[in-house]
Amino acid sequence: MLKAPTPEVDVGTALPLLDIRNLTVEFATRRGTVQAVKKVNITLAKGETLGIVGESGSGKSVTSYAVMRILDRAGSIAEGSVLFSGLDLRAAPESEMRDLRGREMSMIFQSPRLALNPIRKIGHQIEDVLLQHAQVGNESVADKAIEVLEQVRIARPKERYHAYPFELSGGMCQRVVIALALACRPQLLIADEPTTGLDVTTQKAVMDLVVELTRERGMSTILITHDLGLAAAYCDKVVVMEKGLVVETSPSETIFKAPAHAYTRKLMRATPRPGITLRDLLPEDEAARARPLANKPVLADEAPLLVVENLVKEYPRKGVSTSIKKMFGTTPVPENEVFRAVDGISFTIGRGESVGLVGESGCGKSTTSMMLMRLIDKTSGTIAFGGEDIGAIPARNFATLPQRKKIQMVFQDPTDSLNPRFTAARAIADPLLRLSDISRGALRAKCEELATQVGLPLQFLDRFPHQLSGGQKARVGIARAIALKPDLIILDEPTAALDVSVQAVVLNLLQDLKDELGMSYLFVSHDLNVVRLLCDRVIVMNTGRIVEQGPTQRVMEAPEAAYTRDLLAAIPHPPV
Amino acid sequence: MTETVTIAPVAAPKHSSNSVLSHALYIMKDNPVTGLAFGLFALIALLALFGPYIVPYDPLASNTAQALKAPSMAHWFGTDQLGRDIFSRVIVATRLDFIIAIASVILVFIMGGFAGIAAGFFGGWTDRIVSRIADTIMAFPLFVLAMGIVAALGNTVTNIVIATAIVNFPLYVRVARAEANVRREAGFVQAARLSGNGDYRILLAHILPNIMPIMMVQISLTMGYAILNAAGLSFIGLGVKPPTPEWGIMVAEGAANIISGEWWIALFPGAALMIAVFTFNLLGDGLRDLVDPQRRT
Amino acid sequence: MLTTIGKRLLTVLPTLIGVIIVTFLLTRALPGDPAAYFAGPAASKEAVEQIRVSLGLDKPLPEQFIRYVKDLTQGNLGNSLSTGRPVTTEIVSRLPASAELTLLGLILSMMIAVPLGILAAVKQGSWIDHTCRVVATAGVSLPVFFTGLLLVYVFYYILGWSPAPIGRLDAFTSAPPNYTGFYLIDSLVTGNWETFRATLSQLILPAATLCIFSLAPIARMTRASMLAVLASEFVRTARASGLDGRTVIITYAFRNAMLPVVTTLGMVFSFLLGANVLVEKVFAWPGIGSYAVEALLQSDFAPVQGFVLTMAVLYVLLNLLIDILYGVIDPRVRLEG
Amino acid sequence: MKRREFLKKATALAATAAVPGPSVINSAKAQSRKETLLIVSESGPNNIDIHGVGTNVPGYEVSWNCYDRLISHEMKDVNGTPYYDRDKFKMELAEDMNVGDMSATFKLKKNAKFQDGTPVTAKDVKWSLDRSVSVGGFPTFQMSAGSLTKPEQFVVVDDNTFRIDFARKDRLTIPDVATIVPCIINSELVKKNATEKDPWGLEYTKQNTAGSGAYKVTSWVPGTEVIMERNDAWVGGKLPETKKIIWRIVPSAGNRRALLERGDADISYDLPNKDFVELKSAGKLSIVSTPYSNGVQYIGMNVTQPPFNNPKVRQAVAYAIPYQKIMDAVLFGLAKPSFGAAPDAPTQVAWPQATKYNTDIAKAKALLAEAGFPNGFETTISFDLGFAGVNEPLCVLVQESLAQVGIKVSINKIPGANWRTELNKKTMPLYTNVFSGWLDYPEYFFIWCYHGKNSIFNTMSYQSATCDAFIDGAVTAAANGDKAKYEADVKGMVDTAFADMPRIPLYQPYVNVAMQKNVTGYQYWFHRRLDYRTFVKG
Repeated sequence: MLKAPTPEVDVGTALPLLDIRNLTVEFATRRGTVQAVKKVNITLAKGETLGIVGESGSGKSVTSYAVMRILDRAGSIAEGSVLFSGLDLRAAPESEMRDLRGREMSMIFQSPRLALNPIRKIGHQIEDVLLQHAQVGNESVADKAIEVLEQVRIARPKERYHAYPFELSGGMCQRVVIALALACRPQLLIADEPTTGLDVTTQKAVMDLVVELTRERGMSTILITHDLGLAAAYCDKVVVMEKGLVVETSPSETIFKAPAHAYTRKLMRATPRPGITLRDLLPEDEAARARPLANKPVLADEAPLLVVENLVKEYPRKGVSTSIKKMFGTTPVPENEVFRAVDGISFTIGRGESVGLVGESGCGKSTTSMMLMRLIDKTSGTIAFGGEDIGAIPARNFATLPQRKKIQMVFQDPTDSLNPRFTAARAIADPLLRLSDISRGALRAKCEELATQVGLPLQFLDRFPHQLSGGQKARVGIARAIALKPDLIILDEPTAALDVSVQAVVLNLLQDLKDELGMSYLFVSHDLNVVRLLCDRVIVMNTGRIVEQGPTQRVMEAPEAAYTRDLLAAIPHPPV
Repeated sequence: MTETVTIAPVAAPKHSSNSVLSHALYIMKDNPVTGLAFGLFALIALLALFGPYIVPYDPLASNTAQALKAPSMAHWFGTDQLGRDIFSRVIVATRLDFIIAIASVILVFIMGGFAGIAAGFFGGWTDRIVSRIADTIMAFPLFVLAMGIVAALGNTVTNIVIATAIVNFPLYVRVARAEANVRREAGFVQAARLSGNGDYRILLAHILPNIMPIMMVQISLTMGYAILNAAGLSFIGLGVKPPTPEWGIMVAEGAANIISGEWWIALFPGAALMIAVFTFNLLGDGLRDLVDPQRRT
Repeated sequence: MLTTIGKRLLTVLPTLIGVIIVTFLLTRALPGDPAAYFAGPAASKEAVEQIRVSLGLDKPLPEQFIRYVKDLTQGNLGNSLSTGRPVTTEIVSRLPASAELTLLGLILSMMIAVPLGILAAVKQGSWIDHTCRVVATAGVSLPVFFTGLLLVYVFYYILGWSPAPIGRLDAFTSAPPNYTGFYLIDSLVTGNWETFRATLSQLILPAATLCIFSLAPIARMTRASMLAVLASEFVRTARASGLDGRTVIITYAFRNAMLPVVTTLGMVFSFLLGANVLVEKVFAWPGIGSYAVEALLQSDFAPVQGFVLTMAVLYVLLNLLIDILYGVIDPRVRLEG
Repeated sequence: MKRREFLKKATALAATAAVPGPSVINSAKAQSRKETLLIVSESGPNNIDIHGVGTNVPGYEVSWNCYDRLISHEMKDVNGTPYYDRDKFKMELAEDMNVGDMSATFKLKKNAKFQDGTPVTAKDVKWSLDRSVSVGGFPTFQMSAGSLTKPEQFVVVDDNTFRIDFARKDRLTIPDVATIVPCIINSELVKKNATEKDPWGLEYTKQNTAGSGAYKVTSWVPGTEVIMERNDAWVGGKLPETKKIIWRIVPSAGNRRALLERGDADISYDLPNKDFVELKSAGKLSIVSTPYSNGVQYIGMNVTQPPFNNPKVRQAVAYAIPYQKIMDAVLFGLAKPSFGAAPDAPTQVAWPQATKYNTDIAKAKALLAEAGFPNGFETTISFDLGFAGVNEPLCVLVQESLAQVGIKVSINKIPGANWRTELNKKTMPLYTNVFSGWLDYPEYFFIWCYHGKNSIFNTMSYQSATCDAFIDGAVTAAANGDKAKYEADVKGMVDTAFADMPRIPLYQPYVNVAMQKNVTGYQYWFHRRLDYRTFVKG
């Protein structure tokens, strides 16, 4: 969308900046050698921006590590060549590679906070790179570092020079990482999922900055992402990878209009976007087989299932002084030492209704869902569930009460939420064993029934979590949540850790289950495109308060709050 | 502890145990030292079981005519001051040392492991009290504390085991507490709560089995330390009762003879002791590799 | 900073109180009867009772404890029955000997174990890694007294490279003037090279014994935390920025890896203080550990209590030091404190 | 063989090639080294005043060398070693002793001075002896052995003349004056440092020497070292050659041996028998080994409790002891057997002497069966961990041997500190211990160990009217000089003790002292500790 014409791009005629030929990367594992990248060919011209798109395990990151020659010790380049401005990187000695890294080719990584040395001032970290590549003498290196910080639009760079990474926000850290990468004005920048884990608004700012800086310096960029939309929005050319192979290479204008490869088409369809239904996410053949979406309107006159009023959650600010005071229990904690994670919110969820709870990280949406789940205690307010104030029951005691059956949850991270030492069947059976009076004999049959319901093949029932794929784990988590036939399920970003194609299937499954079992959903998410597909109504939260709530259609198309508008504007729009 | 659910009809468990086995084999192949440790451990366990039935001499029988004989075909490790066969004594001692090691580990695991898990999981006062106790023990010079306990309670095998367990208590508390604390907010613990598990059931059925692998590492290190501790106590005269063969006491007794040239009296039990402690320590590293998810490529 | 330290010290009070109570009870539980011991070989029952009264051992335990605590608050640790001197004096004069030995052992150990651990981590899985692991583990697998005796046998008895194991100085070198009690420092300050060399040569074997014993935990910890840090994203970033190996390993990886190593130092120190007891016995070292062992075996309460209390205070102070050090290395901790 | 040679050479080479290490003494030190004696031993004094509360045996050694007594013993030669002569006295602080019927008068040497320069007077002597009978504990007890119990017995005649009045006729009185306890102390100096709570100034003398002896303590670090320097004004005898004594405590026996073998220490006291035998055969050091006078290592049985209340059981045990094995494997032949006298050998008027018992398992079994224990019984044998080097293997052998007659014994190690407590309780069923008396008279030994008045050394709680009569008879006969009656009574008490067998004598232990070849002048004393005054370093 911000793409300006780039006249210096001269594909095909001049020597490409980067020429990857027949690259094969192998990893030594306990099961023998595995090829992570198979005979990949990619070329990148000077000034060009290239997107490499693929789902997890497609080999997209490994390819870039191979280019930089920073594969870990199990990996090695088995075949092919990597030419950088005509120089064979595969044959280059390590000292020469070290010279190139940071000076001629740089890389920025996912999770910016982790990418910075936590106990070194960011100014010094930038200086390390500058000095390493002899960009500047010792006496002026600090000025240069500040200048570099300024270039990535860090306010008050002189102060920030002395800051440690933990003192900066995630977006700010990513700017520092970019500064680090661009400090020596390299010719090539490889950005590996640079915006994953950042909020949409921050994501946009970071991407815009990268594009702007690389454009003005005439740099070439490789953007590695799982998000086809992002790639298409920012890149000249897109390479799609699947299982170590390049399946398609096209200019980004064409790839959305005329995807050549079936896999690209599948990916494209699975990417949530405005103006489609859930079924449109599935590959065409599957979508055709799926039954049509039920369109059950919520009965307005029926009493709502859940009524939340003035819900507040406060946390004491962490620090030694408070904990000592708490230990002796004498003085009450002063007002200003309290942090309000949830600041007096009220909303309802009707029976059979699906409500989206949207907001950026730290807005209080997770705290809200934990309180509703009765996993943590509220500070004040009421949570009326089916007319009963379950908020008054201490969380400690709630686990063994019959009400527990009625509210269940599907967790964000399917791996983390499964006990590593329980089989899938044991995990699904756990709530049944604890909260229902099912007989031992009937247990297995019930587990199989549930597995069938969530589309988990029965042979997976006796596997442990680490033997299951992400999608399978998600299904186990869902089966566990519906085992007790609850009235309300809270879905806490249930697809955030999944690849888009898996996400498409899981979202459809959730929709089908809701229709089938007549449950209500509270869908907690940061992804407005997904919320749009699944929810009847949406609640937008910011800094612990509800800024806007209403029917999904209305909020999406005519947002009333400025914050909602910002959120919507930040979603990358592929050129469809 | 874990509720066994009778819902696994087919060959699935075999699949999983196979993968553990193959993983273990992989670790050993990858790291020859760990392979060696596993092998030695098996040898020590076998000697502890069958040692007394395979030795050539009665380990307690003196033979003053054969006293202080250097290693020979008749006495592979030589004889001690009373003419007892050192080879037989070293082999037979394996069982006692193994028992001291295992018993103290079990004891400290029950005390420290559970206290630590509870402290990490519940936090608050439980944590404060358990941590204070652990800190207090830690503030003692540990060996002196062990000495004091054995001196006060009397020098029996039981008391040596108790002393070793108490001395190791803080380490177990630390490890168990940290691990339980990390898992306290883990998704699967929350999920278990949603499934209707009470606190104690979560502690025992969900958290404990998950931190067992990491505790195993601590356990194998403690086993080595237990034997060293017993040897140290023997050196200052607080070891097991004579004439019971025990490596530490044999080393302590033989140590005085090194300078007079009868090196074998201390050397062989010393070597046995060293190999055992060495094995337990390396086993700890190996087990760590085995349970470290990062290594499960 | 000072208030932080103050608060920190406040939290260790329960620990120290616990130590005082446990030590008191433990010493009273010792089987020996000090009164009988000190009454001499041929004392009558009356004489023993008389001594018991004079030692205050006829009083009920709580009263004895109150008396002990009262003395303690006045800095009086009581008198050793076996040497007849105030425990405070004994500890003050013996502590430097033990501290000098233990610290030198610890420093020596760190000088070897830390580079070894780094090397093992950098060359993970190589023969260097395995060798480091085997060597360090072998060191901790031997009972310290055995290591000590072996070293004496080889380096003194057979080779004659090392001086006789009879304490801090050979019989014919006079001790340096007492400033710190650390002979190495005192002799350096006064420029007495001969004494310095004599002291050092006496120290080498026992310090090496302690060093061998503590190699493994430090090396193991260094390796593990180096491995974790080397696999971290910021090290990858540093590599991808083309920083040279030295900068990556020292400035980036090592400083971060030191954090957990520094915390384990406290524990290693505690272990070394225990091991020290045996080493002092082997090398006839006039330290606080051998003093405590003798006292313990003679049911001489006061020195044991004094020793344990001193060690506990030392341990607490050391941990405080480590916390401060941690703060110096890690800015995150500094801010929270 | 060749390999051995090579190794030896290599070692020698390494030793000479070694940098001038600290074990090589530079010339400046050489002179002082020549006049200094470096002694190493396992333990050191805990108090340097023998009158102190709980002074240990190493403390006696300091007292012996730093204080004088009125009289001392002459030396005689026993197997080439100077050995104190029980019956011949020499003057030390006294220049003349006149023993009357019921008193003894001493003239003090006129030039005798304490180490601070004040002259030694009869007042000091009286104060010192008053002190020894008054402070209680061991010193008072030792004095009473010679019937010296009351201060009134000690009379100042004039500044230089002193008299002891006898409480009764007792032939042990004069020998008792020559023991370590009645040492002469600088009364003025000590009184200055005495307090109301501590009228005898024990706190002061615990740390400081206040005598007129040949040496004075200049530095003492408990558990580490004692440094003593010569008192050049000493008049008690010939001025010692050695100017300085450094006594280092080296707890590890192996290290002590190494120090000796490498020539770093001059004397090691109390060497284990095994080292003694080996060092002797190596021939690099001069080594002296002397049997304890009036001392026996024994196995005691508690005669008040079954099964050891039955004399047959005790005899059975005595037949089941593996005497020769103990001699060979535990003592390496270095002890004087107290067993196995010929069956027809007459009882002697001497102590210790050998029993007629030998290892005879069949006889032991028969006796046990007679006593009603055909299948044996279970019991516990205890020993003092402080002397584990001998006691532990000894008990293991006893345990093994007793098992052959069906007596199952478990071994109980008792730390040195508790040993006396346990012994005093008199409840241990079976134990091994050493007793030795300073005064070398059979009846002296028997009063302590066998008499029915049940002193603390009668650890068996043995009570026998017959034996008591013999002992009392012998004491009286000795005092009256009735030789025939004395001899008959001594034989009688020995025979009774051997028949009843409440304690089984095993052997007379040896005192082993090893010295560098250039050190001479060792003397054996009743107290068995070293006398520095006669040592000469060549």
